[in-house]
Amino acid sequence: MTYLRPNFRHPDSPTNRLGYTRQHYEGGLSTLCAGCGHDSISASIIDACFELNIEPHQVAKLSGIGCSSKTPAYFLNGSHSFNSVHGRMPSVATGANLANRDLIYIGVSGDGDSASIGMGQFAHVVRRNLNMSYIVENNGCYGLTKGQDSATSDVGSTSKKGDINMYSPIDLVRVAIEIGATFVGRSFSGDKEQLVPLLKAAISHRGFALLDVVSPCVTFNNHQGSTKSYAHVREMNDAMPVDFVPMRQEITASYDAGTTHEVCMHDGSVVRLHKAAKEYDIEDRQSALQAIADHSKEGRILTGLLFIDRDGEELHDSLGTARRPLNELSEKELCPGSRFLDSINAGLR
Amino acid sequence: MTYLRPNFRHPDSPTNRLGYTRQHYEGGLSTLCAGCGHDSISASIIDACFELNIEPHQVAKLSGIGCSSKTPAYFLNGSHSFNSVHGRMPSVATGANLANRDLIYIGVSGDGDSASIGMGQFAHVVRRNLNMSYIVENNGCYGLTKGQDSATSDVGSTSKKGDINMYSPIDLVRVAIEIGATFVGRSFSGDKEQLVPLLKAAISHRGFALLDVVSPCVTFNNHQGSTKSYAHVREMNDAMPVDFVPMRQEITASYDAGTTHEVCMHDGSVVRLHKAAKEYDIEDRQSALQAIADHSKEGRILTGLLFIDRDGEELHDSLGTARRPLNELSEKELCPGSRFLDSINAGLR
Amino acid sequence: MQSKQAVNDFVIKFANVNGTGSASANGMFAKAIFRMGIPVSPRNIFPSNIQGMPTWYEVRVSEAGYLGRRGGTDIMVCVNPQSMARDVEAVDPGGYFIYDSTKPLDLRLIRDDIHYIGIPLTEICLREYTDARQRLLFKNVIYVGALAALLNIDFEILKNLVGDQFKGKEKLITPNIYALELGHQYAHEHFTCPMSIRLEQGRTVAKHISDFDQILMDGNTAAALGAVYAGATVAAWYPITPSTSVVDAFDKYCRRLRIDPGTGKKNYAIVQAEDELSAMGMVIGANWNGARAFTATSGPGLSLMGEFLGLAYFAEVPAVLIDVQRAGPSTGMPTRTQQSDVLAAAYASHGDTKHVLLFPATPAECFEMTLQSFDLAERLQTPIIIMSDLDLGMNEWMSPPLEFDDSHTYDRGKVLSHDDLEGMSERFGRYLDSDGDGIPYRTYPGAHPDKGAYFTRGSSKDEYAAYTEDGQAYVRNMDRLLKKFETAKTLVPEAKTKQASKATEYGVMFFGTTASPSYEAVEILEAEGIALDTCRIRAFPFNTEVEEFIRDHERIFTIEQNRDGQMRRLLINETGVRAKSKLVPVLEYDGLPITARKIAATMRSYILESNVTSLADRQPVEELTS
Amino acid sequence: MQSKQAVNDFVIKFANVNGTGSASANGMFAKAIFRMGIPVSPRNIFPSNIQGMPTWYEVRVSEAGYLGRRGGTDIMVCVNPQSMARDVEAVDPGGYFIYDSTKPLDLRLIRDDIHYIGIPLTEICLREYTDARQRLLFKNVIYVGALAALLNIDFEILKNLVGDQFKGKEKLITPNIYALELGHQYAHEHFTCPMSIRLEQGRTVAKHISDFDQILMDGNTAAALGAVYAGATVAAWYPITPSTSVVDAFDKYCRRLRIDPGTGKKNYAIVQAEDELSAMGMVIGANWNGARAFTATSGPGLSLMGEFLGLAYFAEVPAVLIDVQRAGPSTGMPTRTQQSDVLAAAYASHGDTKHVLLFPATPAECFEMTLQSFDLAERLQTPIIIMSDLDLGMNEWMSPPLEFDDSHTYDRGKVLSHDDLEGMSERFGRYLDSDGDGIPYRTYPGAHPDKGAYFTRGSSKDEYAAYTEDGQAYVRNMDRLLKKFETAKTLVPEAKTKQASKATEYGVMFFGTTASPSYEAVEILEAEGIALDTCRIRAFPFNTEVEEFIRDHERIFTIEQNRDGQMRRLLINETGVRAKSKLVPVLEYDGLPITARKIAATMRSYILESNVTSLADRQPVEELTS
Ligand SMILES: Cc1ncc(C[n+]2csc(CCOP(=O)(O)OP(=O)(O)O)c2C)c(N)n1
Ligand SMILES: Cc1ncc(C[n+]2csc(CCOP(=O)(O)OP(=O)(O)O)c2C)c(N)n1
Ligand code: SF4
Ligand code: SF4
Ligand SMILES: [Mg+2]
Ligand SMILES: [Mg+2]
Repeated sequence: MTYLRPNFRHPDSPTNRLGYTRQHYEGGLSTLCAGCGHDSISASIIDACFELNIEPHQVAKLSGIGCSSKTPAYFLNGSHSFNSVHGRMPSVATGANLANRDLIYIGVSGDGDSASIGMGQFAHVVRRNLNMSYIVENNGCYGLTKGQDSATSDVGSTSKKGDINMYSPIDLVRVAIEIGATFVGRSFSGDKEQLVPLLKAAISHRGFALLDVVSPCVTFNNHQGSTKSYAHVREMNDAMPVDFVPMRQEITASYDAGTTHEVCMHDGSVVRLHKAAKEYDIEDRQSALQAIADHSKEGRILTGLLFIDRDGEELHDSLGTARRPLNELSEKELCPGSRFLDSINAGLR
Repeated sequence: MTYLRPNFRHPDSPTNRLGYTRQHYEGGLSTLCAGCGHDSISASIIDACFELNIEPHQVAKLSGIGCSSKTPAYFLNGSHSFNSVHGRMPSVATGANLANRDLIYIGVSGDGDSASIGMGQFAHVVRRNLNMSYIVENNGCYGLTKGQDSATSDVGSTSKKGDINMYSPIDLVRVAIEIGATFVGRSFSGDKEQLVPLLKAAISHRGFALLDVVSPCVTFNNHQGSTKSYAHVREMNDAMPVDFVPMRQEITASYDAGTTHEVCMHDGSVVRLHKAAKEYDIEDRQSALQAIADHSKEGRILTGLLFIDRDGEELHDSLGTARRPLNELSEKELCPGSRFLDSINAGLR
Repeated sequence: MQSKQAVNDFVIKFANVNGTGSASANGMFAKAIFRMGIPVSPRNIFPSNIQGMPTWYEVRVSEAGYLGRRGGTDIMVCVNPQSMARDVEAVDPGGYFIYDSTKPLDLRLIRDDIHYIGIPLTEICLREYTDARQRLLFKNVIYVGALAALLNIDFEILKNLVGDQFKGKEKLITPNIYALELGHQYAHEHFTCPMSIRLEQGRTVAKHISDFDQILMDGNTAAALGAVYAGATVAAWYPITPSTSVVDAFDKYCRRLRIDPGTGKKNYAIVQAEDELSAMGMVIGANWNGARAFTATSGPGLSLMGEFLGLAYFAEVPAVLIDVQRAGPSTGMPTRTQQSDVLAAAYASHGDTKHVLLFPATPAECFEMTLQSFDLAERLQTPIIIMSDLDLGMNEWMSPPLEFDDSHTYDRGKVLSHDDLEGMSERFGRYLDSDGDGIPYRTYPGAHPDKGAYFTRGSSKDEYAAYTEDGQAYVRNMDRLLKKFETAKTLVPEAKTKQASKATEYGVMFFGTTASPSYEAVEILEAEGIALDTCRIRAFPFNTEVEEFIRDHERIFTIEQNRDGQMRRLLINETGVRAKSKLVPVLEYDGLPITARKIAATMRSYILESNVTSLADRQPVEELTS
Repeated sequence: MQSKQAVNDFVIKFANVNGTGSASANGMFAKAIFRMGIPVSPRNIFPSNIQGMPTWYEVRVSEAGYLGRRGGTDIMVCVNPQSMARDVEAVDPGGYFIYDSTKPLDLRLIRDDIHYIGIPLTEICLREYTDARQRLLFKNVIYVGALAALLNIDFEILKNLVGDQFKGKEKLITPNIYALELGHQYAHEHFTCPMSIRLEQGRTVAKHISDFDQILMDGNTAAALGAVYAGATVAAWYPITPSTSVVDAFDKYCRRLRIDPGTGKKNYAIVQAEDELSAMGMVIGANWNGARAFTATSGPGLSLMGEFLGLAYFAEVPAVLIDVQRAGPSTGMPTRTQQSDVLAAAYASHGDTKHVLLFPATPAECFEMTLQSFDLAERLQTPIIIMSDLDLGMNEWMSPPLEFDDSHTYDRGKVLSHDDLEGMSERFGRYLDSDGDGIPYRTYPGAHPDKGAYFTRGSSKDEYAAYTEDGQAYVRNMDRLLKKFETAKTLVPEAKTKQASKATEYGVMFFGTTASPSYEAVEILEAEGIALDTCRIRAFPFNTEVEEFIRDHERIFTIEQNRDGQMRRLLINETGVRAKSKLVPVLEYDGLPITARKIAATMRSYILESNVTSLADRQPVEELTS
């Protein structure tokens, strides 16, 4: 059960260009465990949408099943939401997007939901470059079923029971880059500074944007020996800082070209990466894979915007669908009428 | 319906160490289209098993659904075979292997069977490093359902209808290397010289051995514009020669160490790669991915043994199962008997 | 030996090798008879294989206009050595066996009760053509030419058909006509034409066909057209025989009708999903978002869609699924027909679920019911499953022309628009039963800035779509879903019942492709003085006609193409009347469409027996069922 | 106000917040009563959530030994402010409301027909403990201590339980006992103990329990033990509530029993699959290869396993599936109980399929039936589905001790060994019905160098496992499968029937967890002079007892925990007798186990009415069903 927050609003709480306060982007009260990484991600999504001046009703939220997949109930109350079945959110999102290409699609999934039961659908939604933001709240375990290892659990990571995982992990980030994703980032639920701009960039990206966000499960996978614990991730996180400059806002402070690298997105907004971060060409798949591998060899976790292909064709481009949403077409436009049927009949005589 | 061949046998047809002729390794008469690449692969499997002196009944054949998945009926009549359901062979193979680790498991699948409906199970059988040879007979289309594009179809490849594929392909070889496969090769149904030794190596490998064999569909995907046609593959194939020297056979002809590179397999047999081929370290995942990428950038297809990890743990190692096959354990060994049950009851009072 | 005499009433069968181009030649043969104004019903009996295996093409010619299988074979045209032995056996006494006489016939294949007509097809081809492919292809055309002479087919019609067939490839016309003539000539020179079984044009038109304004088309194409006319804009599917041609046809028509002339952009989207789970997920997502979306599949796909069908039922999302049934279980016989998904579809998914099923019996109904299914899906906010089958979907059927009433308007169901929401004072309750029909109101995502947003989920919810584990809220919701299913009874197509000429305690029930042979069987028995009322079921949930029909008869034969009498079970379960002791199963499940002869024979023997022992003492005899 | 008097016969309910450690304290409370020799049945009513949501723990104390839910609440122990309003309402008049009185009670929560007992739990904890976690945890232990005084629980027993619970963590024992004493003391100082509802040790033992040699255990653990004793070596699964603890327990016991002392290697394999499709695939592969393998799941998993179940049925591969049912459809209410997968399981998958189901009613039966299911699966070469549910699987039940006869030997079914094959002169036919029972012989891969190899497939095959599209071969195979299902009737556990003390035309049928409350309801009515015979169904296909029971009664109440009366439908369909007009559905589907009171009330009113209108004129009244 999700209670609504008391609708008290502080008189001078800041508003965005649409005149909405941050509160306007909130959802029901979370029923997750206190300290769950997922709640921090929900908060970041709220900030990102607030700052991007998005109309909540222009967003459709989709998820599978899991603690992570519950979170769409905890942000953007003003948006429609579809909490589907376990591991199959990508197909539901695909259908929804086909019906109306004009909405903003935010998918929330878990590592079990996407890398275990959902592996097949995940691979194929990437392949189709569906225009959506796909957020994996990655805690290396099945939270809602009480902590079993998921497919993203690292070799040698120990479960709460103390068992050591022996299977090589599926890194959704690498697989996505492999299969043709056009925007791939990794972040940490505890790093709002990086996560919020990344979310904004993902939402602004035209095509499939994957964000794999390490999000510790405080109840089942936050212990010593877990590579998905707050402590471990904080220690091992090699975070590449990310700035996001929305389209309309002209760039004020001039940066020394030497220290920053700017990626201009399809809609004109800009992702600014700091030199420190720009250690490889994030527009080349192989070097992205190489960089990720180099870090993980040292047991480090490289986070930030890891790869981007700015002009990949999204599904509607590949299909050549009309600009106008299919769900807006009227009977008049769709139904050929009896005249055509006569010609059909004629052809069959 | 598969007719059995007339049992005529040429008196002086050669026999292997077990005294069997090649005929002993054949199967029913193929019902595939004349010229189908899959039939050549079946022939190579027959050769490989004949030359490896395998006891047919020590082999279990598994497949999904498709023209490719029919082929187990066309080789090794002396083996048990399980033609399961579409895209789910990996799970059936996993169960079979768990029950009896002593058999040789040969899985045959298609690109649709493995990369489309089977993507999830494929990824996870790789991850578990199941001890089996997994052969994908890759024709870039759904043969049995009359030629629709599959997920391995290349961008820009045209279907027989003339439609151009717009989706980025899933390269099972890359995905497998990504997810932790321990033996990955690619070959061409038309290149017996390379395929047979590769098959022998795959079968001798301890762990999951993937062979992605491009195998043209003469009926639906062998036309101009298809990147899976005989003509195209012949032209674009960068084949790395492979020799396989079985364990027992000591290496006779001495090679100039400079021109060859030898990989010693777990069971003592040796895969010999020619210098020309050894353009990168096939025991390093990143460089394997790099090499494949470099070739495909030029539209070339790199074939041969692409990656090997000789001492990865196979599923039984990870699980720590006993040496003796589980299906051999007797009731005496398995059933705790009433005494133990009494202690259980006692604990519940 | 006396030879069978028949005019416009016989069964001819072609035995070919698949992948040798026989299909088009055979199709031309059937079409020619059709164009002569003589009722014809062709059936492809093909293997699950692409090339080189035996395949048959059975054509029934029936002046009376019977379109179901009759049973038996009067003429066998055998051009496949592989199956020759079987094929000779299959010919009825007095019938004809037409074969390639290039090689002399194996003596063991000689029967003294049938006629043999040898045509040296291979020899002629070797003489006439050099190219191997031509030799293969024209062989088929040549025997069609010969049959034209033997059966008295109007040769002009054949020639025109060649013309139609090769529109665009004109240079192929002459050689094909030449091949026809080769066969035609040979037959005329060597045999008395026409033979005792033959065609005659312009006789009284079939009593089942008011006037001969008929078309010849397959059910899958008709269903696809239905989807086009219903305004379906999204199709998500995964290839599987025998449903593949539904989406192929949808694609074909959309390319003609749905491309924006200005931009060249598509007003539709077809996605080949990675599997059936995904296909159904896409259909659900698209419908949820206000587009009309559908998928087509067969048995294995239906099984895989179970979880999603349960979600759509419980979350109340419209969806249209065309199940073109084939012989199960599991992979079964993929190229054989059956009606064996009835229970699996009606009760698909775990938990308490029931699904609306439609049972088309003709291409025209495939069109109408698919058209209607989208209205039903959106009105009822639930999946609608159209239960077609391989026989109906992939074979060409004579059918009245497709009709569409231009005054038709879509029923998009209870959807609150921006303005509706704007005008609403009360709080929007997605799952409120405001109208007492069990059907709640929905909104599309993005409909309104601050009203109407709700949370769709497969878990338990209250009237306002809020997650709840409260037992009473759950029960209210489940009971409303039952009420909605009751409402469905008033919306789905009613059953078609027909009274016999005289009062009778016997009835027959059937659905889909068992209809034609059942009607024929009923007439066969009627001629013998045995009267049977008929009821053709067209939808589940069953509406009142069905219950009344069962109530009003003592014994009712239920004709089905499955082993377990699945429709009979559904009738027993889902009607309020006593049925079990009344419903006598008549089943065929060998993968071929049931024949009129079989149905008639089964009912006849049961009824004649019953005249001895009184009905009351008899239970439905399961043994009756083959 | 007069207060309820009760000795060893009452219902007490705890209202907690989940994830606060209340479960173990509450469990200790129930176990203590059990150890006093007083029949008890605890039930966890928990949310689908990990922490912070309301959760309840209902304990029924019944000297008579009734283990089903009775209905009503005599004592409510409420330590969750969130749910306090609801909880006050739930108390029966004359009952007790025990709460944390640290903060004064909201006046709106005061009823004048119940007693209030306030214990300042938070205050005590604040005073006694500094650590926040301790304050949270010991609060639970303190109220248990208080209840010991109020209800007259033997304090020594409680102390011993603490000892057992913290074996290994001894330093936790003293503080826990201290916490118990805090509560105990407080109650003694402030209230007259014991209160009017209380426990008394050593009274005559429950009439349903010959002697009090009982154990307290949950069904999932018992099922896991059954698998261990059956010699299952492979378990493949995917986590899902409420089935997860089956494999957890299997794992636990295997770690104890199946590790080779010498090598430390495992004589078993447990694989967490990527989903349920895969889990079932692994089970099929392992069984095909001669190992005993099983999986456990719940509704959504069952739906996903449909295609594979059809394969196993048609290809005839053994498989054991434990379906721990929860409230559907779709995600439904994952932590609530139901028996709503009956139809989905019986007819799982497309095409003509039927599956063998077992219905355990107690932990002892979970053990026995799981043990037996592997014999059945291998004997019948088909999937066996054990239909447990959340109530049985996850709650602790009093049960007679588990029994195992050491003379028991596994029935591995018809498997030809190397020597069998060696000795065979005739050709091996995998699907030959050599014994006339519909069950063919199988071989394991690798059995013999040149005999017995065959091709397993989901497509149509002949007796020698060769692929065929021949209709007759297909029909022979399908008919043999039916015959095999007939054979199954003779092998599955028979139904348990019980005659009332006097002859009656009324009967009651139930299965699984509806058994206990049904037996109780029957006794309630018996005391009122209403006689009912009972029949507990234990398996599908139904054996003769079931048919006879239906034949021999005019009206039979079918007690089920689902909306659609699924077992009733299955009975109507799958028995040869008239049933529809006889079977009166009594349904509960709000997710909580049906209560004896509800069953009794429903049957009573129906029967009393019937005494007015004669039965003959009455149809089963669906409205009876809540
Ligand atoms: C078909 C199906 N199988 C299993 C389940 C049970 N289940 C619910 S959530 C979940 C795993 C969730 O893990 P993840 O996606 O990582 O989410 P998290 O809870 O960790 O955020 C499982 C197995 C289900 N709901 N449906
Ligand atoms: C669940 C299910 N869906 C669809 C099908 C139909 N089908 C049979 S084979 C096949 C694709 C085969 O393609 P591939 O695996 O590449 O094998 P190929 O025929 O190309 O060798 C499909 C879709 C099926 N048998 N089962
Ligand atoms: S169980 Fe883990 S993932 Fe789930 S809510 Fe709690 S902390 Fe978060
Ligand atoms: S259709 Fe293609 S894949 Fe299938 S048998 Fe023919 S050539 Fe081979
Ligand atoms: Mg997780
Ligand atoms: Mg293929």
